[in-house]
Amino acid sequence: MNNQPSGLMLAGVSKRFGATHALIDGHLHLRPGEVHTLLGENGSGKSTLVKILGGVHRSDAGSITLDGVPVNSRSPRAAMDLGIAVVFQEVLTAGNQSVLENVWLGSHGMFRRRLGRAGQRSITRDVLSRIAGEVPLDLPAGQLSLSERQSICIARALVRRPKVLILDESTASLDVKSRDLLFVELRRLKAEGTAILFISHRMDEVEEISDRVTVLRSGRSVSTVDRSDLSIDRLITDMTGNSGHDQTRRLPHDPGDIILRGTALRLSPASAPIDFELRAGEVVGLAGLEGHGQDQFIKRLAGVAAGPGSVDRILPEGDKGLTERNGDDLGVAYLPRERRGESLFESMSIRENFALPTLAKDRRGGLLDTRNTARRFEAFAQSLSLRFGAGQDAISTLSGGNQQKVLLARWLATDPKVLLLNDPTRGVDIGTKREIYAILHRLSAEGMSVVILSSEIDELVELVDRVLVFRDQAVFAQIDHSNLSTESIVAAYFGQKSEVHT
Amino acid sequence: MNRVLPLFHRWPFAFALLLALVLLVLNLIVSPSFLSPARLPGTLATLAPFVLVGFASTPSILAGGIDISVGPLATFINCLFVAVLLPAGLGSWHLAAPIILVVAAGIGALNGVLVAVVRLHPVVATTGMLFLLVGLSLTIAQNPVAAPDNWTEVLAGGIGFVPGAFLSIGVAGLIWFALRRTAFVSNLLATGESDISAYGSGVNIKVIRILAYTLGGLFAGIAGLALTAIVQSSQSSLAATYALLGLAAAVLGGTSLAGGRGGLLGALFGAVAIYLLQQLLTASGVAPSLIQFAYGAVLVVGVVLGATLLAPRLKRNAT
Amino acid sequence: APDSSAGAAPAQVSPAAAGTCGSVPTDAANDPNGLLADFPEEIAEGYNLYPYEIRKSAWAGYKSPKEGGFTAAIVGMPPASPFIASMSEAIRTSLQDNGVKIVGDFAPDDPSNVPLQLQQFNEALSLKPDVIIYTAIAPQPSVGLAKAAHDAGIPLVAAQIPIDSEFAVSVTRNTPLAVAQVTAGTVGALGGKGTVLRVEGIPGIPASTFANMGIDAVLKNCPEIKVAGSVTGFFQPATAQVEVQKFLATNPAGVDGVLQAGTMGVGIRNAFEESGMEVPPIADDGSSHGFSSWALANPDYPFFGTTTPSVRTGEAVVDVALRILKGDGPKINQIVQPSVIVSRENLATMADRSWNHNDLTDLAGAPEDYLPIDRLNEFFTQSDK
Amino acid sequence: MTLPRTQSPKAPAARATAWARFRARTIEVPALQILVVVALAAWLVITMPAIANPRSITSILVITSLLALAAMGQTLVVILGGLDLAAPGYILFGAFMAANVAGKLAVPSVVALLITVVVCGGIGALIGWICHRLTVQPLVVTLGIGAAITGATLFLADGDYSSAPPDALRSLASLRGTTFGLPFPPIILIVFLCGVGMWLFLNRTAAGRRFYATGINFRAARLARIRTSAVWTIVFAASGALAGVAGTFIASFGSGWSQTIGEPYLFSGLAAVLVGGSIFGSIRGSYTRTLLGALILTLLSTIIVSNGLTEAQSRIVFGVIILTVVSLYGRERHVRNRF
Ligand SMILES: Nc1ncnc2c1ncn2[C@@H]1O[C@H](COP(=O)(O)OP(=O)(O)OP(=O)(O)O)[C@@H](O)[C@H]1O
Ligand SMILES: Nc1ncnc2c1ncn2[C@@H]1O[C@H](COP(=O)(O)OP(=O)(O)OP(=O)(O)O)[C@@H](O)[C@H]1O
Ligand SMILES: [Mg+2]
Ligand SMILES: [Mg+2]
Repeated sequence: MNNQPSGLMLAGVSKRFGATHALIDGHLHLRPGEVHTLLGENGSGKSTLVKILGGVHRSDAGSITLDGVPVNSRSPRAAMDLGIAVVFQEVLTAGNQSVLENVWLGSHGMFRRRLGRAGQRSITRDVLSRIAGEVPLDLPAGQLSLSERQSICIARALVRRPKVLILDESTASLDVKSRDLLFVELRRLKAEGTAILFISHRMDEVEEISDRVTVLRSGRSVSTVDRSDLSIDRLITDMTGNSGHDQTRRLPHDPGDIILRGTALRLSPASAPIDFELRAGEVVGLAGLEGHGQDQFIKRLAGVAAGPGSVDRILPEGDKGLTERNGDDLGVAYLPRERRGESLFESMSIRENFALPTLAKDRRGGLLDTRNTARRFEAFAQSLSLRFGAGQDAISTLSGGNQQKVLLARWLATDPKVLLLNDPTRGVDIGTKREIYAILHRLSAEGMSVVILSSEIDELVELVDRVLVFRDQAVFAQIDHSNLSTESIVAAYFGQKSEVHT
Repeated sequence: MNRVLPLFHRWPFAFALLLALVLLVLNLIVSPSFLSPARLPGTLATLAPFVLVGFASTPSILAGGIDISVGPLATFINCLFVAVLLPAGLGSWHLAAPIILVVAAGIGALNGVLVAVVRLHPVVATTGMLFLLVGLSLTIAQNPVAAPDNWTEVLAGGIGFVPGAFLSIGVAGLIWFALRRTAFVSNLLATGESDISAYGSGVNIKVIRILAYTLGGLFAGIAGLALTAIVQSSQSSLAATYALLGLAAAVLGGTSLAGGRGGLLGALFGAVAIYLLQQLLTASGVAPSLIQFAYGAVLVVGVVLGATLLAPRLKRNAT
Repeated sequence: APDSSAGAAPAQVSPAAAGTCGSVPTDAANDPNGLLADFPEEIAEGYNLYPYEIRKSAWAGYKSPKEGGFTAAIVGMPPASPFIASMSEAIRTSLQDNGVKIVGDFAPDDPSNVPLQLQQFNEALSLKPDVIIYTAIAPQPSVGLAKAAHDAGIPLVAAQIPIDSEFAVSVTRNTPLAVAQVTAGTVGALGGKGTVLRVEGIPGIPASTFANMGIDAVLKNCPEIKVAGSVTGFFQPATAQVEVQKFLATNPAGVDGVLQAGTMGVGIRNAFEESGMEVPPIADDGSSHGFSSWALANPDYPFFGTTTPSVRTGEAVVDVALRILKGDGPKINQIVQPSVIVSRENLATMADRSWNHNDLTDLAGAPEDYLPIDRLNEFFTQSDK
Repeated sequence: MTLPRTQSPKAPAARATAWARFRARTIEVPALQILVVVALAAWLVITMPAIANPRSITSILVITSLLALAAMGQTLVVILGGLDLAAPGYILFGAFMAANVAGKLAVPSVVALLITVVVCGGIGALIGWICHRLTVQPLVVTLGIGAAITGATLFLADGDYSSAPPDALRSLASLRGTTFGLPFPPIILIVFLCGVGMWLFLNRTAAGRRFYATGINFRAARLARIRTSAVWTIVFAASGALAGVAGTFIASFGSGWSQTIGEPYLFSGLAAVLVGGSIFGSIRGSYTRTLLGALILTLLSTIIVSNGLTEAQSRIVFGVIILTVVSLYGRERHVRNRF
């Protein structure tokens, strides 16, 4: 026992999916009482590793031990029994079930309940209050915001008092406040000796919480770095295998004519009306804590949600009201937020997913010319440096970030004048993100206007001309380019207007 | 209305309950003797197979699947009992009841295995099973066989003042009630609504699914006994009548075909509503073709009303 | 229209010697108590092959306390076939013509919905009519109902589908005998040897079971008739056609004859014609306008069919009901009448050349051929009509 | 839109081997079904050499065509992710129109067909629209509407099941019928053309793609600016109209109808779709598959009939075939692969 290191040891772990080598010879040592971050590009195998630890997949080769005991979980249940609790990448809640049921989901036996109702309630209330504030326990989980649902998933892992806690991009769905609460809780758990494996694409988070960082590249673990040696540049180099992505903050920019106008938009009956003008070539950011109206607002701009007020596209030949259907004709494209639920057609191929709104371009004599689709797709695949097997493979074979790129391509292919992006880089690795930023910069320079809702503050600072910060279903503050900083946005999130111009 | 709607939201079966109550009143108006003690056991006995087939459809729907073979399973059990067990001298209740329930649950479990382990689409699996069961029923009881006097008559009549139907429906209800007190039903509902979530949280969804179909089979077995109680013969041709009835009862009772929402109470009220509707139309002397018409129309209106006006809308990203 | 004045007597279709192929077997009726001995020979012969036990009617000594102004409830079948539709209508009209008030008139929505019919029967009982006229979907569970009706003091008359109970008076044709007769004629026409195809009705319903009894009884004597195959036509000419065509596709040599459970003759005939084959002899129980007129147009075709006089069936049922109420005293519980056989001899008087060869209307025959009043009198102790 | 060509894509993470490609292809193309058809046909010919004559083949093809026609609408609905349980009702109505209206009342066949299409299509459209608009599951709505149509049709027919469709209709499905002088009935050509048309529609038109997309992910389809309400309305209308037309053909073929004429076609139609390998709400659903499924079932039941198996045994064989065939290629993904 003595010569066995404590904590979770992975040695030579590999996993293949058909022809895809998702994980090759993976090494990792997760010590008790540390926050160990796993970093890597989209599709580099992070979730695969997590799923192997979590009992979802079985590794093809290699060994895993927890405190010297081999881990060979055949199901999430088995992993759980070993003291490994995983918060998977998807937000996994059952919408009709109450918050309480959701938190304890899977903790019970097939028939036997592990704990009395009262005990469950008090523990749940306790845990949730530490990571999410007040959440009503008897409400159906489906009525909560995404961030709250993610908190439920995290609480589900915490109530099991795991030896090893794994968070796969859990912060991607959390709002800033909950994330900060989570970090406090993680530090506490760490002090109690819990081993924490943390995954995020957000460098600020990685810097803030990690004790050590392991980088995965194309399924291989390429390096493990201590906190003291941590540098973003080094990590990026490790992740991508080449250096040279330089950060470019957007320069101030002369906007063109007004091309989209929202008039007296009300996001809830009681809230203040919002007037909004978008100019050609402008990049506008939308920010706010989860559920404060920014999501509703971008949907109103896209015409996919209805409500009081009107959205008009300003065209040389006159104004046109935007509806759910006429977006393509008016050159307005909207990339929804929830990838699986709102964007993907999972059994369709990558190409078909890409081409869906632009099929008219491939029509020859009433029939589709699939070769033309393929040609158009190849062009986008190149410029977005998409990683994929073949265009006719199912889109579900792509990693989340690559799926996101296909979807971006889908909407760019409609030649939009106004591009509305609802959190487009959530779960996208930093290299890809930069590529996407570069594309958006270029396009806006060509005159395309972009409205981007982002839960990532750094992204806004880097990318946009001005930011609208939402609070209580209204625009609380508008921060222009010169005042744009992480601090100013966060301050506005929490209702402080000190250095904010309205 | 503002006070009423939330009630409907809270209890998915409320609409079927209301419909059943209205129909009950109408029935009493048309045929005042409808609930008289003399008729009650007979009425309940013909109601019981409806309710039980509705029960039998419910667990699989809650588990996110569907079982369209419960009606044929009930008729198969009827044929098995009358054409095989009774002639073989296995007809006494302490022999027949366990055999029948085990066979029925076993067939249900087979459905469950096909869905959960072989991973067939539930419609495919249970359609295949439907063909099998109809074929088996015809094989063991090609022609109707009259049953000699046997214990199932109790289910059609009664014990003392207790109508026999309370027994058959009651047993099924009790099983469910007992399960509700365990973690099983929570696990079942979560699996039905989002199997990914349940699986990722450590629920053994395979076993849950198999158990759900097993439970459906068990209820269908009880339905087969209740059916035998009234027809007292083997009736292989009844499969068609019951094939989709249970589904209609369950859905009318507010059980969502998307899984994870509903329960036996809904199937009970749904079945009662359908039964009372037939009874009402019959008692008011409507042409048989119009009985079918009205049954269809009420089903549609009920489901549409139940699913729209009254069901809660889950708000995504609620403010 | 058919000339109904002639051909009242059933045609002699079974010239073959008893016990040989092509003869109608003369199995004794199921009459353990010798009740049929009191009846004239020709009536007793009509019970040949009839499966249900002949019992003394439980209503033999019954007389309604009322003198007139009777009420009746009808529990019938849905009008899924022309026969049922027209018989039900005849029952209704006849009741009204005799001043009987119909207090309840029920039928389930589907011809297989047994539970609903049972439910409806209970509803009918609760109306306390003076008599219930009942066409059962499933005769077995009806045995209990008949008892319940008797306990309630309500006579039950079973129309068309007999009930095996002394508490009900069944008025029906002898289906096994009818099918045996046409089957015998058909295999006789084959000379007692050859291959035949069997077309079943709806497996599991009484009509099918009875038909099989009749066919089996005849084939027992036919060692040289080979059953080449069997398909299920569900009593529907359309379905029968599809199934027979499938059979013929794999048996291009065809068969020498077809034995069917009833009413599917036109479909079977069409299957042969469509397959480009000569139409073999088809036992046509429950014949139709279409088949009989086609047979008329093909004089060389050996035709054996039966008529089903729906209107008269309905009238006879009502007649029996009224006699019971008036205290005439039915002697036995099964009032059975052999069907009228249609063959070459009487075909011309029954069928009409002008009918469409695909017309599925039942060949009704002459009303007086079926349970005429003087014959009905024999079944009652007091028949002073 | 022009985008800069950045560096060439990094080495594809998923370079599928030839074998994986091949497997994917065999799942995409209904290869197994074709194999089963060939095997069954071979078996028939070997055990019953006499069957290899034009008339028998025509007969099998006509029966297949009727089944395929009845299952055509169901295929569309299955691709959309639902089930149309109203099919028996539509078929009954179509048969009623053929026999009682075109046959007995001597309404011209074209008019009768047109009425069938309008009535069944209209009812279907209503179902589609309601289910879409009010987001209710079509399963029970179609079940109810099916019962209502059946009831209404029987009410209209008033117990008259004795008429036969007119010769004009009967010649379309009659084995003795000819098509442009060729010795097979028009229905075979009609169903074949339907097959070609459906293939073109599903695989080679934008509308077909949008239709698939709606079935696969309804919410995403809306956000991709597909008029999902129109898709639903049209698909259910087509399902109704096609089943109605199938009903007229079925009655014409069998020269008559009855109350239960549609019922066998509900489950065997569904069986044809499933055995063909169409999957609910997936790109893997097509009419070609249904045609193959119908052919498999017809060949199978021909074998059953010719071997003298009973109705009971044929049901059992059907059940076993559905279960085995679908478990060979139609299995759902494991949860772990849907994460
Ligand atoms: N079930 C599966 N079947 C086939 N391929 C899979 C499966 N799961 C993952 N893959 C593939 O394995 C590779 C690694 O995927 P994984 O989800 O581990 O990436 P990741 O590092 O989590 O990426 P992201 O940051 O986008 O979440 C990808 O190429 C992905 O397409
Ligand atoms: N607004 C929302 N409402 C409900 N569920 C949502 C919403 N947004 C996201 N989800 C759910 O949360 C899941 C996680 O979404 P997310 O976009 O973070 O994907 P991801 O798995 O992190 O992507 P990647 O694999 O690229 O890292 C989604 O698949 C979706 O099911
Ligand atoms: Mg991942
Ligand atoms: Mg991600």
